Amino acid sequence: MDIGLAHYLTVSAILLVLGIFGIFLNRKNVIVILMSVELILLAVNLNFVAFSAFLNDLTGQIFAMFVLTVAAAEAAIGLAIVVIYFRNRGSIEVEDISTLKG
Amino acid sequence: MNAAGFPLLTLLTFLPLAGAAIIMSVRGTDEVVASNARWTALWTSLIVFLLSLILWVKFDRASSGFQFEEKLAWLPEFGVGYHMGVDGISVLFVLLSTALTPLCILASWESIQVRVREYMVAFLILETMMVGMFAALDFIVFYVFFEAVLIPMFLIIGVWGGPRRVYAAFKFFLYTLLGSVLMLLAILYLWYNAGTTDIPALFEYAVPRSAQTWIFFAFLCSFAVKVPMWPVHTWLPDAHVEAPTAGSVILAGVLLKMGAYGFLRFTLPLLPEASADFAPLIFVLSIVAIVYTSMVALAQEDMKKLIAYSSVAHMGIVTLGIFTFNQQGLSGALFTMLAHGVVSGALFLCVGVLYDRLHSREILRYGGTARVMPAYALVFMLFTMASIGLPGTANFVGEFLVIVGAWRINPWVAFGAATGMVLGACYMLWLYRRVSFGAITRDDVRALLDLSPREYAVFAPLIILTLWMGIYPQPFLSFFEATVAALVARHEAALSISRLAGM
Amino acid sequence: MFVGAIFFPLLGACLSGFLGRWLGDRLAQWSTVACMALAAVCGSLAFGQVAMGSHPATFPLLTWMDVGGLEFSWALRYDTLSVVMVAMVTFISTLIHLYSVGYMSHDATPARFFAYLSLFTFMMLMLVTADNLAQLFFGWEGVGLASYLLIGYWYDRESANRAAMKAFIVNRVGDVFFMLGVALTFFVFGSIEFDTIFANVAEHANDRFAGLPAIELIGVLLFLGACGKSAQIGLHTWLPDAMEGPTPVSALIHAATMVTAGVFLMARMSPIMEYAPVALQIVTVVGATTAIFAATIGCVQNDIKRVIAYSTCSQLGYMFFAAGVGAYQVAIFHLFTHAFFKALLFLGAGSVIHAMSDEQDIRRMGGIWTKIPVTYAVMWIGSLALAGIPFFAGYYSKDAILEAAFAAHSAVGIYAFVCGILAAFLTAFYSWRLLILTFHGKPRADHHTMEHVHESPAVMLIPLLLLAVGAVLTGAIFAPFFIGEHEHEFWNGAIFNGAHNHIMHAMHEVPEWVPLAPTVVGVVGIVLAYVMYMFAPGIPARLAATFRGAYRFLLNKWYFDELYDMIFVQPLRRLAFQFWKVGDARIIDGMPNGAAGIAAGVARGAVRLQTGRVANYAFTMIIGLVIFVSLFLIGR
Amino acid sequence: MIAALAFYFFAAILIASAVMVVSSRNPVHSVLFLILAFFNAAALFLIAGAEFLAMILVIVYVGAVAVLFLFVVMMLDIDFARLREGFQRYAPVGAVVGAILFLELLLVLGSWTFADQSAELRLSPNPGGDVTNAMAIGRILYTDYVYLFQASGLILLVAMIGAIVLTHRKSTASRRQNIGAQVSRSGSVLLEKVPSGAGIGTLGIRRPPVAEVEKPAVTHDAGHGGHH
Amino acid sequence: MDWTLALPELVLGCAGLLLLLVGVIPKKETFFPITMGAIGALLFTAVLVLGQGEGTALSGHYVADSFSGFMKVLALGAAAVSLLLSLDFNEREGLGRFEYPVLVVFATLGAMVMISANDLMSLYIGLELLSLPLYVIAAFNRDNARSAEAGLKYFVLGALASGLLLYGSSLVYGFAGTTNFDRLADAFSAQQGVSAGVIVGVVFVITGLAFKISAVPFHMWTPDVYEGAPTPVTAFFASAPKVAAIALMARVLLGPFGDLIAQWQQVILLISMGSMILGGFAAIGQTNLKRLMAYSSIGHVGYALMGLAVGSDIGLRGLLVYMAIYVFMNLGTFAVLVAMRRQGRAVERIEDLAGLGRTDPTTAMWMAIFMFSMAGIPPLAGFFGKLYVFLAAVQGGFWTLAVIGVLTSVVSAYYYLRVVKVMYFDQPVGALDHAPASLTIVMAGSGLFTLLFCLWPAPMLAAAQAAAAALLG
Repeated sequence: MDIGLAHYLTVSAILLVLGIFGIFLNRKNVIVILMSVELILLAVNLNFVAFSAFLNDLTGQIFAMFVLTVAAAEAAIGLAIVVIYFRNRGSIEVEDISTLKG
Repeated sequence: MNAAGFPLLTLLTFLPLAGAAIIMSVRGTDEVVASNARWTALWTSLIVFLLSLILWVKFDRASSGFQFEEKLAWLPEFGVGYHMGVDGISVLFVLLSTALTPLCILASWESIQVRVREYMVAFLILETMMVGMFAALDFIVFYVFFEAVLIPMFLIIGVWGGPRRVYAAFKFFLYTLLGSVLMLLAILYLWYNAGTTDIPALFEYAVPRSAQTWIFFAFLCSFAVKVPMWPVHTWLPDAHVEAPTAGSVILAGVLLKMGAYGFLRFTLPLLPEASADFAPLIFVLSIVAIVYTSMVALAQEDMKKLIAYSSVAHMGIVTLGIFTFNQQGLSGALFTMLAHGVVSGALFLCVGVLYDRLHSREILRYGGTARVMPAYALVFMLFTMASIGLPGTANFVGEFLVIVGAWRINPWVAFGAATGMVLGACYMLWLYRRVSFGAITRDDVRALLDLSPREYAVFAPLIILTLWMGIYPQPFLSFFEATVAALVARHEAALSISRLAGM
Repeated sequence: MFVGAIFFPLLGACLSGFLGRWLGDRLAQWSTVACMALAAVCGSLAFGQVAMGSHPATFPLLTWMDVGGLEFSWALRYDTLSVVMVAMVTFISTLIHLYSVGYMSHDATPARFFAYLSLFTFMMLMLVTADNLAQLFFGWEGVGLASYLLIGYWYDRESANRAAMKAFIVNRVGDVFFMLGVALTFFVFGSIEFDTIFANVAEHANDRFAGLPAIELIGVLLFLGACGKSAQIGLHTWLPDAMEGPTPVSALIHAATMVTAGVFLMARMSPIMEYAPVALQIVTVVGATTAIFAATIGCVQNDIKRVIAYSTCSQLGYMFFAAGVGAYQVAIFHLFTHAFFKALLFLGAGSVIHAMSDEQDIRRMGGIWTKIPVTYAVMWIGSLALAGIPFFAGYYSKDAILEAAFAAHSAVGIYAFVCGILAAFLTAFYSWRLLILTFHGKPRADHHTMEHVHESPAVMLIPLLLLAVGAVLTGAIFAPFFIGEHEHEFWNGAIFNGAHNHIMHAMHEVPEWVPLAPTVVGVVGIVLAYVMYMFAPGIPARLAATFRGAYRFLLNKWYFDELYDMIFVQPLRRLAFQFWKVGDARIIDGMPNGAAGIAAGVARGAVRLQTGRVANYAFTMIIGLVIFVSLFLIGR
Repeated sequence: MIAALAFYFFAAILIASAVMVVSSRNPVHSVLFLILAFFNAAALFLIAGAEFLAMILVIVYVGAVAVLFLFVVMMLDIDFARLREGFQRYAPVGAVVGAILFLELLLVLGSWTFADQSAELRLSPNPGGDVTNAMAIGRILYTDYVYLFQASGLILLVAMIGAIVLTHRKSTASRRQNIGAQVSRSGSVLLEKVPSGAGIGTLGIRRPPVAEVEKPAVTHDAGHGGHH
Repeated sequence: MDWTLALPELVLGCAGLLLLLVGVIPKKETFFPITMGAIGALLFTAVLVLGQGEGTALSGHYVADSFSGFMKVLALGAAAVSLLLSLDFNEREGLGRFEYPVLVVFATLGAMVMISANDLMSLYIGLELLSLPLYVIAAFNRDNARSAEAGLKYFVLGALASGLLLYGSSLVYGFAGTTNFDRLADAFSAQQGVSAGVIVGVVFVITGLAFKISAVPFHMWTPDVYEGAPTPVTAFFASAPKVAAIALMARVLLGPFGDLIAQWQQVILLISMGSMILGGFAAIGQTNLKRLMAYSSIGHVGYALMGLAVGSDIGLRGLLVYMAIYVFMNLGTFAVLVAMRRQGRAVERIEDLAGLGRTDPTTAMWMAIFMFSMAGIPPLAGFFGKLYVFLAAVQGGFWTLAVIGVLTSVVSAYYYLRVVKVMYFDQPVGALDHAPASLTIVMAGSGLFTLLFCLWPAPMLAAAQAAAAALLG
């Protein structure tokens, strides 16, 4: 048997679902949510690479590269925000991030 | 150009705004500002009124078409233009608006003591909106004015109103807004399908039979609330009770007419078949309004509320008359609108006179005022009788014509309208008796002062109008004779065409 | 002259009403009286010219309305019918004005009173000279207004206010039918001007409206209107209460003028009524019933003015059934004579009340005839005229009515005749009951009052005497013109008798006993009154005790007021309150308020979703996404 | 065949470690599993022929981002002992939603085919032949994609500014001398002779004259305090 | 060289870098000059945009047409005004750091990239260039827990949203074989049936964009972030990014996916309805003005999307006009919000406005005008915005949408009126501080626009018409 596109896409779909799952099931630590987002982005990248390969087109890989770049920047900002939040509240429990509501 | 030789209607519409701008720019201590605001507002409105008399003089009563027309491109690619003009239906309402505004300003002279500047500005803006609405010959322009009225009125009720003013203002605003937004959709439909919103041009467009029902309901939503018809009338008593006197006068005198005017201007000409189909519904609602609200009025303990309910009943007569589709009914409806504008406005002013003195509108608070205020009692009696529809006063002419017109449709409808005569007598006399007659039991009532010269000045024009319209209504009737005749002819022609098509 | 007769009273009213404060009471009063006198002069001259000289005329004043074929004007129509009324009204009104100068001398605001009186007169004149139904309605309502004002003149009194309101509202009930009648008239004839209507009655005679004969319907509707104004049974309840007004008011409004408007209307609309036989039958029955009904009540009332009021009611019944059998001329004649003697009676009663320091209850009078002889005399004259004793005015007209009823030779005619005879008997009885109780016997008033009993001043007595002359002479003088040999030239077509209607002729050819009968029963009634109240004063009490039920029934005016209170007033009030508190406040207002509540609830719910937790927010997003994807996949 | 086996192998580890990322109780473990996941993903990239990206992933992600994560997690000394109480509460419904989404994706993804005219639609077809993946990317990245390349540079710049502006603090701890305030000080200390034996009960509480309290010039947090 | 077409972006990018440099070097506070410089740069760029040519450039990643011109001017103007709003506020709140204007400039640049995106990649890069500064400035008041929480929430959800958007992009790329909008359009117009993957991808992309414009059900962040972020930041949030995201959404959906309208229309319809309903109801009980404005913005987005849902040129024109008017009203409102201070402390509850009609009639008047306008009462500008989208809905036969729209506009009128009520009907609780000139200018400017728009709407309509035509070809 050959490894087809479907395999890649399935793996990426699983990753996506896991990432999403991680975001809204996580009750504990907001950093884990950021990691879930990284999983989603990984799923995206996997998709791009797979499509790129099977379409025989480099666009997907370029796209994936930009995604990686941006994701890195995003992670930096995200972590910075987490840090200042922690400084203010002394906690980064997800459940605690709920003073603004209603 | 039009008969006036200059853009008269535009001037009438926007001159009050200029006055408002002047008032806004006044600076100084509170008293100076207040006094300046009063005088500026009065003079502005008087000038507007005097200018509007040109309409009275130069209006060609033999013509059924639009006169004093002005056209400006506004949104040409949409088929929307700034189009002003009056015909027999609207011209008198323009005059009514311009005539009532100075009276209202005069009536507020002393009763409004806080934020006088804003009050006068609101009133002048209100005048702009009213005149503009009656003069607009473009549906969108009409709608703009129709809705914009809400803003100043909302503020007038809410800022200078009584204890429950917030509730009343919100109810007034949201109720009427709810009605009119649905109309907006209907307007949009017409706009899109007819390609224009120019009213004379729209008249040429035959609305498809299937769409008429829906549009009719959309119009009904808007106009019925504004009129107000039973059962969407409850905003009116609240709004009246809480509004300051002059606000009530304008509300009763002009704003209520907007709904009926809408029926006449749009529903009838644009939707002849649907109007005919739903006339029985309107009759039922009107008669219920007449009987029901008259009876509710009977139970009231607040003067303004009583008169407010009586307004609903009178407007029931108007809607009934409109949907008779014959000349007597329509003329009667129009005349009742005018008469009601004068008479109920005057009645609210009468209440205001007492309210200014004792700050209570509770009927039982008074009693025996005729003893200390004979002139006031006389004036109040006159308007009470006019409200009842005594022949020789303005209301009679309209009611009589409506009943005559209604009889031609259905005697029971006429009977229903006529029951209002008895019930109207009941509640108005009951009111008058409790306020003016009886023995004086309270010291503060005994100390009441009779009408002041300013109040005489407010009432005199209304008295003259009431009697004039009652005794010699022909000058007024002649204004809309031709237009109404054309309207009836149009309606009948449209119906006969659809009947032919239906066969 | 013609215009003056109508508008001098209005001038007087304005002078007195608006300028009263500046003119001063005396000047205001006398200027009003002067205006009225001028009007009376004009009215008499007009009478001479139009009625006697047979020169009817119409004076158009102003277009009133002209709306799509409905066109009519303010106009003064002078034909015999109206000029008779004009003359009578102005004359009597002048006298009453004069009388009032004395009667109201102690009042606080006589100027206002005179303004009302003159206004009333003007309205009545507008009514009678109307050229179309709308103008007639103007006067019709105008007299209603003026009577409202006059009845409620003493507005400090709760009872006066109530009576005034009652008068206006009951009248209004009738007016509704009048108005509908007008509407139907327009529907049928396309006009409401008398000339047009009368000219076209014949060709519309067979028109039907909603399955009913249209003319009949008009007749009935107009008659119902007339019922209200003329206090016919059913709508009569306001009349006795209206005695709350000052006595001159009662004399003017409730004797001579306003209440007769209904009769006038029947006469005026005779061309239509003649084509409405059923309507006429109804008129006859109702009139006859009223005559007997009011007479029975009159026998037991104790208020001096109320007794006279019920007698008025009863006499109006006579007029109506006279009109009902087709003898309009007779009805108008009775109206004419009745105006004199009834005004006389009321003013006399006023004189008594004046003398008795505003006491009105005849049980507390008595023994005063020596102290006020002139009043006593004129009351006798008035009562004799009322009872139809020969050669007094009432004799001519009342006899003629009964003869006409008999001559109608119809079932309703006979019914009316019988009722009329009975009522004549009762009329005589209660008139003398009144006279005896008021003037004879032992004084029953308190000492203080008795000391002050005095004859009225000349300004009151002169009108009384003039009216007394009228009550004696008008019948004899005018009978030939109204109903006698000059009838045809006199009326000059102002009243229409159909081709089939020979009543004016037939009434002179009744059996001998018919003209005698009223006189006989009248005398019997007088004798009975003497027996019961003069010679054996115990009888009435015993009778009342024996027939307690009947007595209470009569004393309480057949329980009409209570019945109306139960059927209309109370349910209406309750319903009004329910409509307000439940219908409006709860149901109709419940809709917007409920909607607002729902909106607030939705708002709270929507806000509750906003938990502040990131996880929930993400969850919402994902669910939204899943829904959209599913939607697409399902819908594909 | 080997490629297939390798794919399954790496994919399995990838998914397993992804599961551990989201389910591990200790955030440090999560980060470590994330790194593992990245490695495996890089392997999958390799299998798909994207060598350059695979390297980037390892270098940039594992080397920088993941370490950054680790760093932050360690820095924010968080109490790891507490359990995730709420985990189970939303798990079932979350699982259902996740499963639906997954199934839908599978359904959709399974239908993949080459688009009809994909050849002419392709923007930058793989040159193939002797051009390596890195070279091919290099050729187009700075030419065709220069606009986006520059823009992503700005993104990185922004990230840098952002991180600095948020976390960097000027040392404002030391208080500067406010000469003006000192000079304008109005109150002074009074020396008072207190009789011996007199207590508060007789003398009352003596306070130094109160100097005017200076309002802080800047009130942080002032505007946002009203909500609770 | 075709990059000259992208001159505005280049200028703005360089200006941003320059400002950064200028800000870093001197030791003293540079917030004010940098802000003014940024405003200048933004306005200058707007002028450049007005003079911009049309066409695609930069390997097809960039497109300039009247549509992008319209939206860019709007976004640039909005950004400039919101910077103006921040001038006084940031100084007072201790946020007067020069990074703020620089970040706003870069965010605006991102918005421009988005508006001009002609490729899924430029879409993404632009979106991120916009988002990252937003994350930062949301948490800009870093010593404030609420601001930090706002930033954190916005970031987490934003990251999720962009992840979903990316996933959607990857699906579109995979199933269509390209990322360029023009080629995508060709692909879909030629193809008979479009594979499900593309549609699902579009749905994912819509999700990502809908998040940015805070449309239901991707709106959840909005109230919290609006409330937590510093007020001028909120003002910026509600204007330029919304314009850009809406523009992008319109471009994506009507451009490359224009032929798939039957597929995505349903989604946009639902989003629009949901937004209108939620925006109408959820704000009713709010006490915090910024929160209220958040819900109001959700509602407004619903109305704007109505135009998109219809998919016609009239609809698109309605959308454009609506957004333009919305931006004006919104900035004016936020100018008032920013100005709300009592004794130096910023206040933001509705009750704090009590009696403003007496204590500061001018501000109250402007605020009332904005509120009535937002409620859609003629003759104010807000009415005309609604008018055009409703016209589109009616014309397209979307009666349900239109009816829901008008009904919710009545519901939402309630809370706008409540603000007016508090200002005019209630007794003053104490005067607010006098508004600084910068805010007064903004209030008066947008107030006059709102008030007088009805007099001469033709230019804006013509511009919107041209823009719509450019997009729909």
